[in-house]
Amino acid sequence: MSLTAYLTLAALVFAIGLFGVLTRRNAIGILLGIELMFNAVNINLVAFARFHGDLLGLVFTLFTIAITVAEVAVGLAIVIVIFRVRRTVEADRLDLLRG
Amino acid sequence: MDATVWLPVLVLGLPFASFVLLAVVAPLRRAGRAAGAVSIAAIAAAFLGAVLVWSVGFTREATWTWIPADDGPTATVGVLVDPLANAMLVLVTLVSLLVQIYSLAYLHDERPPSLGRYYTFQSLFAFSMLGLVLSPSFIQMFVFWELVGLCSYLLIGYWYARPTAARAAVKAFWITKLGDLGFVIGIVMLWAATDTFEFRVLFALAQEHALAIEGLGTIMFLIYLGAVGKSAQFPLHVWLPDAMEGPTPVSALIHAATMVTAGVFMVTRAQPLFALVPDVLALIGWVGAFTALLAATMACVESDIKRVLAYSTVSQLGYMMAAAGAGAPDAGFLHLLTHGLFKALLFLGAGAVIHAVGTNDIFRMGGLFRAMPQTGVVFIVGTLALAGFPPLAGFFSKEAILAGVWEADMTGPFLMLALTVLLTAFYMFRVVFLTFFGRAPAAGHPHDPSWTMRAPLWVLAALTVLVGLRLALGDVGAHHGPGWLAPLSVAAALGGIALAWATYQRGVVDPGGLAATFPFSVVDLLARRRYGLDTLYAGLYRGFLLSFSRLIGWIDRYLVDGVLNFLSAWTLRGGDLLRHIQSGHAQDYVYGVAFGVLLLFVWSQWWPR
Amino acid sequence: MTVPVLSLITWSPFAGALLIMFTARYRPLAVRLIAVATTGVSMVGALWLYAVYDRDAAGFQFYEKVPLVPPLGISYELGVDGISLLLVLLTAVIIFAGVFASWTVTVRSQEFYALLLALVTGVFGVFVALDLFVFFLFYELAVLPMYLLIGVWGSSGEIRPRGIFAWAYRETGVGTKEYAAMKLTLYLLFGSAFILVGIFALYVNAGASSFSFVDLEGVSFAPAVQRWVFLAFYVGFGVLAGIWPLHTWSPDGHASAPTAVSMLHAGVLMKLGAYGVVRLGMGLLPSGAVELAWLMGTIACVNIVYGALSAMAQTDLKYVIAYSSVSHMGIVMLGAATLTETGLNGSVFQMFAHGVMTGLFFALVGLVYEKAHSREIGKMGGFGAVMPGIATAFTMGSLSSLGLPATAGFIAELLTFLGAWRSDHRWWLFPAVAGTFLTAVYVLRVAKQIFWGPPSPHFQHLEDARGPEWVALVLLVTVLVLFGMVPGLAIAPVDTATLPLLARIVGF
Amino acid sequence: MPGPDVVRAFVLEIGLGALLLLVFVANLGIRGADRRVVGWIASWGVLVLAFTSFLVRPAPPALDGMFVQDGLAIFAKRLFLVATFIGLLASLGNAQPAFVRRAGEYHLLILSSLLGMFVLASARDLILLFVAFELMSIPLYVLSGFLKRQEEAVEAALKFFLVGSVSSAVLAYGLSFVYGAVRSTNLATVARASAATEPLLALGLLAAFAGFAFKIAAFPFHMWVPDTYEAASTPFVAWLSVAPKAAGFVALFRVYLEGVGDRAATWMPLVAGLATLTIVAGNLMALPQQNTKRLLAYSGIAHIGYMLVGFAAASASGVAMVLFYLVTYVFGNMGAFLVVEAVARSEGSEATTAFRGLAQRSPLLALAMLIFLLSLGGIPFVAGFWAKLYVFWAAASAGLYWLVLVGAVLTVVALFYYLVVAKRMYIEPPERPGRVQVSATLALAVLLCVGGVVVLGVYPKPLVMAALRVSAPLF
Repeated sequence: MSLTAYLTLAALVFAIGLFGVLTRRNAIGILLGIELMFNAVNINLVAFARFHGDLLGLVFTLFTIAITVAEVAVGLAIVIVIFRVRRTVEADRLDLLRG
Repeated sequence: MDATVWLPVLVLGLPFASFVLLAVVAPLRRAGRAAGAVSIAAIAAAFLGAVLVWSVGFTREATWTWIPADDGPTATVGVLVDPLANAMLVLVTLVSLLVQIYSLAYLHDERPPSLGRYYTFQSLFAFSMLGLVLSPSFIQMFVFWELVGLCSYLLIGYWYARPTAARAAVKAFWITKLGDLGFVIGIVMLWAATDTFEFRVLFALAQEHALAIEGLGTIMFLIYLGAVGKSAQFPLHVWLPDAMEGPTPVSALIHAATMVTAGVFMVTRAQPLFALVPDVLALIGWVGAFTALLAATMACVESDIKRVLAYSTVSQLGYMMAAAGAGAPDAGFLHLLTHGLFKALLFLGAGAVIHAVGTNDIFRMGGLFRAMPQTGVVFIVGTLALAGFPPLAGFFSKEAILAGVWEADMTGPFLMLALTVLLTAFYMFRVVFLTFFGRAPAAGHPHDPSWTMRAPLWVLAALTVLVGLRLALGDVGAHHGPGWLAPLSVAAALGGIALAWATYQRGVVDPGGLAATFPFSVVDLLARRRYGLDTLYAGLYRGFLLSFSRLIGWIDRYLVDGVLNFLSAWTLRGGDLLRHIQSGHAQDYVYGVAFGVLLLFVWSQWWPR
Repeated sequence: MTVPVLSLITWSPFAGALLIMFTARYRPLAVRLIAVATTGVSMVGALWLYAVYDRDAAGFQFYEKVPLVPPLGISYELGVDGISLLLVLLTAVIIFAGVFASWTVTVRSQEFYALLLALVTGVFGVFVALDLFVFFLFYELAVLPMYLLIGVWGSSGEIRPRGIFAWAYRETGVGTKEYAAMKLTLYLLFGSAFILVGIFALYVNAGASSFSFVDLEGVSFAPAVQRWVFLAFYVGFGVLAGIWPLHTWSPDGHASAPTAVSMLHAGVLMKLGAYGVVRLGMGLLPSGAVELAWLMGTIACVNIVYGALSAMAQTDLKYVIAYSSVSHMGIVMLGAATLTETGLNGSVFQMFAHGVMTGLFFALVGLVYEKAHSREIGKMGGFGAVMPGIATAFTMGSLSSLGLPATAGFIAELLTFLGAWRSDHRWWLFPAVAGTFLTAVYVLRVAKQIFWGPPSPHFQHLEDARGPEWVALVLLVTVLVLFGMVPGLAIAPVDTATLPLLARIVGF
Repeated sequence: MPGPDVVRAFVLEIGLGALLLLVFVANLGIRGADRRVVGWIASWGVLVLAFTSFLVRPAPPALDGMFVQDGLAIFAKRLFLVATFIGLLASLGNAQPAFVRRAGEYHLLILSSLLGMFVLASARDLILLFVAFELMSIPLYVLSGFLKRQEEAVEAALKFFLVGSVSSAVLAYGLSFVYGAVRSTNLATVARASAATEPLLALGLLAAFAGFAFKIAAFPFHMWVPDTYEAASTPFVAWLSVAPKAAGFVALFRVYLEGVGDRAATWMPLVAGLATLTIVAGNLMALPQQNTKRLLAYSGIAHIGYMLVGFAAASASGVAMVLFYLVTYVFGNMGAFLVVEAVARSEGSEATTAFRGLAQRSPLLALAMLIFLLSLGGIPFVAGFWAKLYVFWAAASAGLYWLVLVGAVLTVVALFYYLVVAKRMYIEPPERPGRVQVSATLALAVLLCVGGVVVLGVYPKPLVMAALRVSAPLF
């Protein structure tokens, strides 16, 4: 498979992730979408590393994975707190602040 | 400075010093009669100076820089003394002096501060009028021209608490200002073409035929417009009758003897320039004659003694202008001088009458001759002079004008002026008969005024006679028309007197019936409505100027400013609309990011490289 | 070392403001005395300057220069030529009178005087600054305090929204002092945005080495630059000078402002706009000036006639005076647009004359308002009998306003007329002259209505001006008449500045 | 073994790490519910670091050129430290229970975010850059939801988090392309390769730009800003509104000027366009705001637009002017937020109406607020004027006259809403009497801001020169 195929795959995953973020009403679903977007980045990096034949991309990937974990952990924590306070995790019911 | 310069400057400076003193030292002004004394002393000294200048009779010009500029001054001020100015100097200081003395008694009921104000203005007027007379340049003449206008405004509005006086004052100012617009445009154009305002230079250019400026006719016409306003020529004469709201001595001085003649003086002074534009001269003549006739008809139907005199002033100014237009400015100027004497006399006499009976209405007077014989005598002397009765002063000057106009082949104006002679005699004797003879006065115990008022009357009466005799003996009047002229004019005057006698003294002719017969009925109707001119001006003022200004005011507030407020309101509203994109939904914010990324991509592709 | 007299004049009021803020808390009399003293210093300085200014030498005198930001070419550079000399004198006179005219401000007078004095420093600074950058700083300083001065101490009028934009009026709150303050401030800052862009364009185009006026004068900019930058300056300064149709801040602002602020603003700040056009616009961009003179002059004519007609339509005394400023500023701009010696002299003279005249007017209106608590012309009447002093001064102002000889207004108008007929657009003369007639109509009408006629039943217990207020009136009237009778006082120095300016513009 | 050079390069980071440890330990060691002493430790520590930062000199690049302690980095770190100090100082007096009990968390999070900024300012490697970026960002999400019992606060945290992580993903996605295009993550290498017109590189840089745009909150990536600012605790917001933005700009300079500066001509119009949009939208949306913090949030967005104007100039002076702008913005904007905090603590309201008659109640506080507002509005004699001016000057030098004009005209719109606050304080009468009580530390913080604004307003020269010095090597 060519590099382009991997990049296309990554782009698709990224797009699906973004679509999820934009359309899911449940906050957890949105978090999943974000996870997908970061995974697209990982696919990209790994593909580039493979085709360039160096380790740098893999190193980058490791960092990205770690960071994704941190992000999502924080995200989940926030969702939990929200649930405690608001008794809901529906994204479009969280509109106290606007204008 | 030698005496030929400082003497006229002194004549000019004395009233000015008096004015400054009275204006600045408030206690002196508020003292009233003391202020009057200061003013009278100053004008008396100026009168002596003027007589001295006149008797020596030299010609001298001196100028100083007024508005400097890089290459020579833009404007100068100075004094120009020549026979023309000398005669005016004497007239102005004399009448001023007499009027100021007369006013002491006439206005003795005024509160002292008001009287002080009166004399302050009188001093200012004397200064301004003398400055005008001594002007060596158009610009100085214009400066003082406006200043005398100011004095006129202030003195008409002397009793400012009266609405009519307040209205008359601004009316006078506005109407004369209208003429002055022409004046100022004219001299600006003249300056732009010749780089000077000075008569000396301009006359020299005119003499060398070097004044071939494009549009000189227009320029001179515009300058003449100033005289139209100031000397109450048709159609700007409407302010003068209203100006009678001022105290009578003011009417005598400013609105009869001196200020209103400034226009005539100016045209006379600038004769070498006007002579270059015959069309304008002809216009001046026609307008002058027409004014004379028009005003005379209005005088015939007026019942207010001062307004009759005011119309007569307008009429006589028409004579003077007609003379100037006919190329006989010296005749006009002579009439200016004589008219200054006898019209002041008439006004002061009328003042004495009004003072005595407390009304202006001639139909509410009558039989006053017995009560106030001295006033009656001098008034009749003045009336005869005005009617052009030999050997009084008015006869000779009027005759000279008629001769001049006849010689200039201006038949139309001549006929109008001749008819005016008859009308003049008629309306003046109408006043005399109604006031001094006939029925007894309605109320009060009129009597001759105190000597401070009587003395000026007698002085003026004496001068009217003396000048007349001097003219009869000497050969001053340059214009002697055809032989039939003098008899004609005397006959016309007599006819007028007879008509007045028959109508108002004897009652042979019914004035109402006369006015109802055909040719007179039209004139009567129009004249009583003042030919609609006052209405026209009022209509223009209210209907056009004020409405238009309201329109502009509306446009400014609601359109020009409206657009601004529209923009700012929309900016505010736009912010309010725009903040709705901040919906509060987290996913919409992510849409924002997505949209932003998209925007960056599109932009980077489409941006013109 | 010589005394930096320009700095002294400029900063003295500022020092006064600081003193007032820090020492004179809650002591109203001390506040006023400090204000009098510090503006008095400026006044004496300005008079001294006027006396010793060398009328035979052209160029900038009393020069001071201290580098501020050398790499950018910014320095504290001051100097006066004939034009600024006269305007410095004007500012000194107006503020000195203004301090007395607002003697009776009771609410928060400490802050009032402090802001007023700070503002005056800005005005002085603009007139003496030769560095464009410093010029701009002073300009802003002169504009900003106005917001609070109007907002806190101003007075609201009544305007009922009508017309197709009525909703916009309701939305912006037209008529209130807050509205006026905001409008004035934002409008002027809007103008200053153009000025700033213009200054930068010049700076960059001249090689980005100096903001000094003297240096920039030596650069001849490309015609396109000249055109656009001149336009920017014209619009930017024109807002302040009240050019049509950017003038609408002026009536609202001046009508709402407290007395001294109206005096200063209409009397001096509007001149500042005109000064900017003449000094920066015409001085630095001669070919731009020649190219756009038609626009300047034509709009000036609109100003004259339109302003006068608008003034005639007003029923609020302060609005009349405010619109008269719009009209008279037209004369200033017209004189400048003629590009002739007489016209320019007339323009500068009118800046001075109108400054004094309108200062006088606003002082009087303030006094009348203070005594009668009304600005409605229709309700007043017969005040002349109870306040003869005010009536007299008002009449003097009116007369100068309508260009009566022997007042300063006449000289200015005459010179402008002369210039107009010599310019390339002769027809300008006619609207300009017509303006004097319209002015005569509305000022005398107002004077008649207020001071003449029978006493109005609406008012009792009116009285004439008192103590300190007299100082303002007498001072201003005296200056008005003095300069009207002896115009050489002003024209001699002004001529030394206008001639070189014209030499650059027209090249003779 | 790390040599002395490495230590020199890392001295501030090491110091900050030590401080983090100290705070952590102290937090563990405290018995009882009141842990506010941690705040004092953190504040003093930051103050010491701030002083140290002024002694630090540039060092040669460390870690194979991944980490650089150059003038720009030091400049930025000083700015971060000063801002952090002011922010910490202001929150010291905060007696809300959450702050009292959880002071340790609060300060640890702030300090770790600060560490992220430090590294970000020095990072010359894409991986390091990304890691630092996240290290900076993640604590901010937590901090904005710090008041976890408040509905608004947690909601704001979620919004901030969502927008932030999506942006991070976009940034990472972009960086992956950059890596793919030039086979290296080192910026120096990227710079060398940037001359080639590689579509992947262009794509990557564009996507990465979006990530940074989120951080600096340019329109339309700004939408988290008003909600977060409104809901989070004010001293934190004050800090949030300046420090991370400054870090974002420094990162932008690193990547887009130091890195791919040769391609500046291609993205300059983009930035100019974004700047215009941001200025217009920020100012317009600020107009109808009734909540002072929201108003300042939108005005802050507009300010970012002005800074982008300087960035769009893509010149050394442009960068210097942005740096200068940032410093004035630190003082002006933080100051304004802190006054809001002071008033809100006393009045219990963050609405602009809470400011009514402040000038008569607490004249000095009102004057301070006025000074900040004027500075934000770009009025002479206070720092903000020079900031705007220099930015405009840089843009004008780059020929962007239209941008200058748009910016200058919209300043007028901005002044409208600043003056509305001024009107509340000075023109309207107070609703109730009495002074507004301000805690000593908060007052000190406000005073520092006033000092900064005024000193820079009167004498901006040294800072301008310094900014010019540090920005010159970027080109």
